[in-house]
Amino acid sequence: MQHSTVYENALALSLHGAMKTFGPVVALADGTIELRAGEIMALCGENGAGKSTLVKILAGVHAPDTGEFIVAGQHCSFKSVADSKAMGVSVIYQEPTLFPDLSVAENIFIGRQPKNRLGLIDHGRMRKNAATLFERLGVPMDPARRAEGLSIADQQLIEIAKAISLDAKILVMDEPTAALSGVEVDRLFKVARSLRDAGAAILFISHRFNEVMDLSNRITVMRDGRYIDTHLTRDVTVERIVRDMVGRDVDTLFPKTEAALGETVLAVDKLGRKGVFSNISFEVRAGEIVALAGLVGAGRTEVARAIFGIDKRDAGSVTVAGKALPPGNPQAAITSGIGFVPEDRRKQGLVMDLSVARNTALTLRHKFSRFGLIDGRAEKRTAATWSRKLQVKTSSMDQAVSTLSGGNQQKVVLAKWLATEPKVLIIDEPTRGIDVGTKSEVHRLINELAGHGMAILMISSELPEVLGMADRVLVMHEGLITAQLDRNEATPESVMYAATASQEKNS
Amino acid sequence: AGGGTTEPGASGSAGASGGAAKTDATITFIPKQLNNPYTDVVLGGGKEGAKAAGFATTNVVGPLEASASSQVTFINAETQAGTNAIVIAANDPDAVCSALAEARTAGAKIVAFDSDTNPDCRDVFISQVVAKDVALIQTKLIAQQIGGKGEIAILSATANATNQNEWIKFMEEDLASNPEYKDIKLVAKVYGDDDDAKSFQEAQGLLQAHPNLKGIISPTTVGIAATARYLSTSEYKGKVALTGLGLPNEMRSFVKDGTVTEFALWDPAQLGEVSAYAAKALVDGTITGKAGDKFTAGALGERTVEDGGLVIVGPPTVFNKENIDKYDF
Amino acid sequence: MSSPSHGTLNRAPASKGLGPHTSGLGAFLKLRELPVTVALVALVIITTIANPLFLSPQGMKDLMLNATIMMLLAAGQTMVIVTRNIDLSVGSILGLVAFGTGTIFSSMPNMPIPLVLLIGIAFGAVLGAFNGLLTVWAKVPSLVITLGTLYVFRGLNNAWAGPKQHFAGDRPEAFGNLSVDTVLGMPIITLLAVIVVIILAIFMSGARQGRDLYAIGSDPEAAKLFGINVSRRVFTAFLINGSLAGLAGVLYASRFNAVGATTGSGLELDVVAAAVVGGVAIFGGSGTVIGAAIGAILLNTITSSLTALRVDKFWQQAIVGVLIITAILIDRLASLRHAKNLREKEGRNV
Amino acid sequence: MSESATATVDTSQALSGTQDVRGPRWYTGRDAIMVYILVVFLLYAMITIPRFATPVTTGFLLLDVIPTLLIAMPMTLIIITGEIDLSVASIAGLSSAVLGVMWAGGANIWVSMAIALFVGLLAGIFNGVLIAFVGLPSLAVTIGTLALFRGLALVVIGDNAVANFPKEITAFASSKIGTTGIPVMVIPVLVVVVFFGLLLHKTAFGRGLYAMGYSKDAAHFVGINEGRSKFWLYVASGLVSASAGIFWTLRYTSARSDNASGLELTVIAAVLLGGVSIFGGKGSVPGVLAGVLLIGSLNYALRLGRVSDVVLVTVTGLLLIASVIAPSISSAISTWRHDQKLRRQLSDEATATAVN
Ligand SMILES: Nc1ncnc2c1ncn2[C@@H]1O[C@H](COP(=O)(O)OP(=O)(O)OP(=O)(O)O)[C@@H](O)[C@H]1O
Ligand SMILES: Nc1ncnc2c1ncn2[C@@H]1O[C@H](COP(=O)(O)OP(=O)(O)OP(=O)(O)O)[C@@H](O)[C@H]1O
Ligand SMILES: [Mg+2]
Ligand SMILES: [Mg+2]
Repeated sequence: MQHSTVYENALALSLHGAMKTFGPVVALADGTIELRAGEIMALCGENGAGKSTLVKILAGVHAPDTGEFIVAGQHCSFKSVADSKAMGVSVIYQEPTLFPDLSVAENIFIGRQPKNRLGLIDHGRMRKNAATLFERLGVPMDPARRAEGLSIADQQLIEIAKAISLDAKILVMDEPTAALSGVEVDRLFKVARSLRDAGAAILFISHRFNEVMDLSNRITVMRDGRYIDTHLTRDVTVERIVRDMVGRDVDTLFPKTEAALGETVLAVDKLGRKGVFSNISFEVRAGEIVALAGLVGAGRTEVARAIFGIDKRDAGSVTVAGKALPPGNPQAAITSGIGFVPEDRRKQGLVMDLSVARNTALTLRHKFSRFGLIDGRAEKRTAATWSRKLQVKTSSMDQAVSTLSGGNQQKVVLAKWLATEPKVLIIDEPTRGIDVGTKSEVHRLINELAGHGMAILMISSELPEVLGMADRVLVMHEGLITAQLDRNEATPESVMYAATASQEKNS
Repeated sequence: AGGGTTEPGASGSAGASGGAAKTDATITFIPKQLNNPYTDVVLGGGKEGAKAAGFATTNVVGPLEASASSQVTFINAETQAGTNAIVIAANDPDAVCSALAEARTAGAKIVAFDSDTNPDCRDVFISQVVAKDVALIQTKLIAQQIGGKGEIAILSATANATNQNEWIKFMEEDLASNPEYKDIKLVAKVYGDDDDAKSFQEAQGLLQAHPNLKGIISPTTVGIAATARYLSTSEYKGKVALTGLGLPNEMRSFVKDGTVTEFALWDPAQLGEVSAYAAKALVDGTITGKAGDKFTAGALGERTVEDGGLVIVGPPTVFNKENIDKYDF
Repeated sequence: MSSPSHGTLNRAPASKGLGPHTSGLGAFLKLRELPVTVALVALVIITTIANPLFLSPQGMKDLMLNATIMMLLAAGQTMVIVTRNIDLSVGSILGLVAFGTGTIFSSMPNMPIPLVLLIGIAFGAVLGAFNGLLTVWAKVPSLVITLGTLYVFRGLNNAWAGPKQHFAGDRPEAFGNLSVDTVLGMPIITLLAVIVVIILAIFMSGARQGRDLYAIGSDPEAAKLFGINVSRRVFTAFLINGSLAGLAGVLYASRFNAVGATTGSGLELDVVAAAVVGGVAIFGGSGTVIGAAIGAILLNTITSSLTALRVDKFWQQAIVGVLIITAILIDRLASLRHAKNLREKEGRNV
Repeated sequence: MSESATATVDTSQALSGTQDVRGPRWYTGRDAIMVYILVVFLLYAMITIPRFATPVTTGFLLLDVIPTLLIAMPMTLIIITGEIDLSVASIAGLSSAVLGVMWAGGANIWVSMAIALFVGLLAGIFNGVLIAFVGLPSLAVTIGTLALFRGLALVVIGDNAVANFPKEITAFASSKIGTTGIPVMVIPVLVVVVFFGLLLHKTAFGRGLYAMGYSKDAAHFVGINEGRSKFWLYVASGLVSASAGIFWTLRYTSARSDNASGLELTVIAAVLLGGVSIFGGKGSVPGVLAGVLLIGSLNYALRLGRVSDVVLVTVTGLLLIASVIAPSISSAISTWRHDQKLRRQLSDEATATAVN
């Protein structure tokens, strides 16, 4: 990190006092950021601090109500995405934005596809260019494949390829690593550093402090929609940043408490789905937290989906509290006591346009029925109770969840499953895109639930989370369980070894 | 309200005081469908007739599409408006019946014209011509045009049109019984729904399915015009004969270019006119609609109600190259 | 990047055999237009065997003429559907333009035909622009807007035309001959339509703006974030669709006898059906203009061939219904199989 | 850098008056607005159109809207799940044809009606299987079955019309309750409306429909069996459409293959006018009820005023457009006003600080 002079580099972009309101919601009160050429600036802040809103202002998606924009020394205003693109700003959004019907190559080059002599698109050259890009990123991907059905991680990689291919002077990445595993993160960082060294200004958002500390030159912190402070990374500690972010001190991140283990609640036996995973067997006992670890694409989510019944299973059985679960029937899974917090909250976890209350109560719609008719007041009461317990930041139970920040949305998803008081809770990436404050709260909550005798199956790509929370770690690799590690056996090395060492497969 | 139909007798009691001409009577025409050129000529005659006959107000209402049930709400509204005479060309003989019955209960006189309703539901039916005459003239024309032998087909309007079906029935009987037509074979009946494009494609389909087809009868103005258009733009022009019922204004160019030699029709305006006079006579109580009743249809002279409440307007005219320019409708 | 192999994604076996160069035959077999084309060819062959007249010069000509108007409408509709929109008002647009054409010729019989074509296209474009404007400006679903304009345009046509109809006899013979005379064995109006369809097809597959339409239909939100001018593109799609409906209206007047208040009513669902049969996904993002045009030809041909085969006419509509459903089913099965293949090929050996 | 932080305006105070975010109240919701429009229109019609304010109107008007109203109920639920059923009118036509043929063939009238209903059920099952279980897009499928069922109606009854239904029954179909002018048939129709209203708004099933309309995945994850729900909706739609077909046949005393043709667009127009979002997830039965009655009474008022159908067609279209555009316009206006207010407050405060 020999970039001590970075804050003297030319100012690539600065934004001062940007405000953005959505009706009565103030998403951003004072958006202030300063990006210099050849630096990586990290942006930290709790969920709902306004980071994504700031990004969208930089991208020209939202026009700020007030605020002063200076790009390359000139005052300007971005009225549209095209304006910001023209000024050399390239953005990777928090949620991947791909076109599922188009090929991977076209997704990267849409709007600027290479043309042939006739002025028509040269599909061959486009695919070749895309292949070159993937080579540079070190990812094997077929550029001719349709983007439909790609995992979130793959989608994120395409976004990254797209942003890189633009040769942008300013690159903004809103939580690009949320869906990536360690190896892919490393690769992304390598690319980011080389871009920086070539003189680009990079704005990087992440809730993972190790990444922030590792990659950035400077760190800007936001809280409640306002600018708080900017630090040089090498001069600052995580504790300081956390204090800036939450306005108070946060203690341990993973408050693991020991819980007495009870009966086996969830038993999975020789579960298989053709082409995806096979021979998956494990048990989760009451009060136990079992983590399913592995690299992205190892098949963890697919296992969870098959257990819950979203996907059909081709082989094996699932038993909950001694009773066999019929295949492909989520309602039966819920009835028998499984809750499932999915990894993609926007598409799977929530009904974005429905209110907080309705979302929370959706899992309980049968419970609130009396003689077939729903009791609306009881529904609202329950929703309010759980929202309070999880401290969802919302102005009313009737607010649409689409207007909440990512972290608060995740809390609503948790609330809706906890409200069913499940025996087994499957949580896929419980803290994806969640800030520290909420994160430790979510962890405390998971521990508390386990303490009350809930069996928890947690899928996580964050190694610290896995190691900190789990009583037992199952490691998956290429659709097989390659290791079962007890809490005391589980170390970063042992987990990573099982997750990557395919030659050791012997199950 | 209530029953499906009222007995014919009931209308007599509801009629106006016998004989004295009403001066504030209202009449409403409900054609099969608005915006149809043939209907327009009929209604033109109807409106003039209504004025001449002494109706105070004349209205024309009707659906934009000729479906069976679409006329009912119009009848309902007229019932509620207390219209004295409703003159209707039924899209379906039965669909309008209960609505007409209610109208009669409320005191309205019902004249069917062009296409009859169920006879229980109206006072009189004004027919263009004797149905059989219309049928016979068309079989005669086609026989002449194809030289008395070969395959022919019929392209009609909607499958349920009362008048069309009656004519077709007579044509079939005629073809079967008349020894002069023993070499003529009716190979197909198709329906163009009185829609130009549909009739056009039906005509085209006929010729393809029946390569030996010699002639087509289309007893509907829309159908004959569309068929003529197809023939005139295809290799069949002059080879396949076409006749039926058409409006001279629509058919003029096809007669002149030789696609069609002769076709028939009555004067549609007269149909409207007679209907209006009959309506007035009913409203005034001059006639009740039973056989033998007589009324004067202005300049068109006296008409007699025949069995089944039928009134005939006049004989059909045959149009050809020589006389077509004398007509403008 | 030469990081240790155990550190990479290990998805190497996945992309094996799926390199950027898919074989020509494979690509051909994956064409969405393939089933509909096969169906069309089979239909023509079977019918011709049963009734040789079907492919006589006159029969061919009729087939082409029948498909011409629907082909134009289906091609235009495809553009709109690909953007995840729909235009139900095309029948009403066609009606207005057809009546307008009749009106022009009856008052100015000497108007040059190309000018009339341009006027018709412009008229259609204006109506299409109206749809497009409402859809993008008010940001409301086009199905509702165009269901509304279906009624409004039809109402205007009724108000304008009243009982008046214009007949072929009022129009110059040369104009009517556009649908009689042939060039290269094709009636002139068909040739015109084919050229238009091909231009549109090239635009949709080879021009950036055309690809943008697919992107928009694939994910409108993403398209906006990406900086595609969604409003302008969607507006353009409606505008072009309107122009094609306008062109179809003029050609309608050339071919048929009467144009009036009800001309073209009820066409909208047939047009959508043609696009669907031709493999255009109803929720946008995929499907081609050529496919839709072939779908239109197939739907028109099936009616003709059932007639030529002397199938009881009461069965014809039912058979068309079955055909539409079969087409969607085939498309669905193909995509299911594709998805399964993908899972098994790209997935691992477990 | 910290300068800029202090220099910014504290907007949370400036905006504190509007901080309260609530969903719309029932009396300002989309369906309530439809009801107001309906009431205003009815009052206007009563005052300005002679003879409108009579029991006779009620009778004729209600008889006219019954088929639309009936079919609009399952259609509302179907559209809320994000699907559509274009085949309803064809199912009505098919059931009419079957009823006619059975009756003409000598079957007992009740048996004939039962079989006609059964055919509607089968039609619904056919749609339901293809859409819910095979997973085909409903718009495309029902365009196909629109043709198929109408075609089958033609196959069944051809170009015949059957009219000689028992007088008592056809009379009953359009009879009125005493002197109120209200058709007897309104009672079963009301039962259907209440049934679908409760189903949508007050049951777990109904909640599921809204969730499905918004996001299939999300619905799947809370255990909603999307396929089964949709299947039953299409079955219900088939049954109700067949009932509408039977009513149609008896009211007009005529069983024909083309009965009720084109009704699908009227129904959909009414449902959309009633505030149901074509994308699914939004809408209510009271709103749809108001939408259907609005189109129905508009229709009848124009008839009474002898205004041409041309106007009705145009007005229906304009209403439909207005119904979707109005909310956009009003939200655009409120955003604009909010911005203006904000600007004013900001500049006020700016001048205030400048003075200091
Ligand atoms: N379109 C919108 N309408 C209304 N409110 C919005 C909208 N977009 C964002 N907000 C609100 O603005 C605030 C800031 O949201 P933003 O997404 O910028 O947070 P963030 O810092 O990115 O959080 P996270 O880390 O969870 O992604 C939140 O309170 C959110 O509810
Ligand atoms: N729709 C699909 N089509 C093809 N392959 C898929 C599809 N969905 C998932 N896969 C593949 O299946 C494998 C398992 O994916 P899955 O999402 O279950 O992994 P995971 O371990 O849960 O990772 P993540 O951290 O991304 O959730 C991956 O190789 C992925 O690429
Ligand atoms: Mg964010
Ligand atoms: Mg996963």
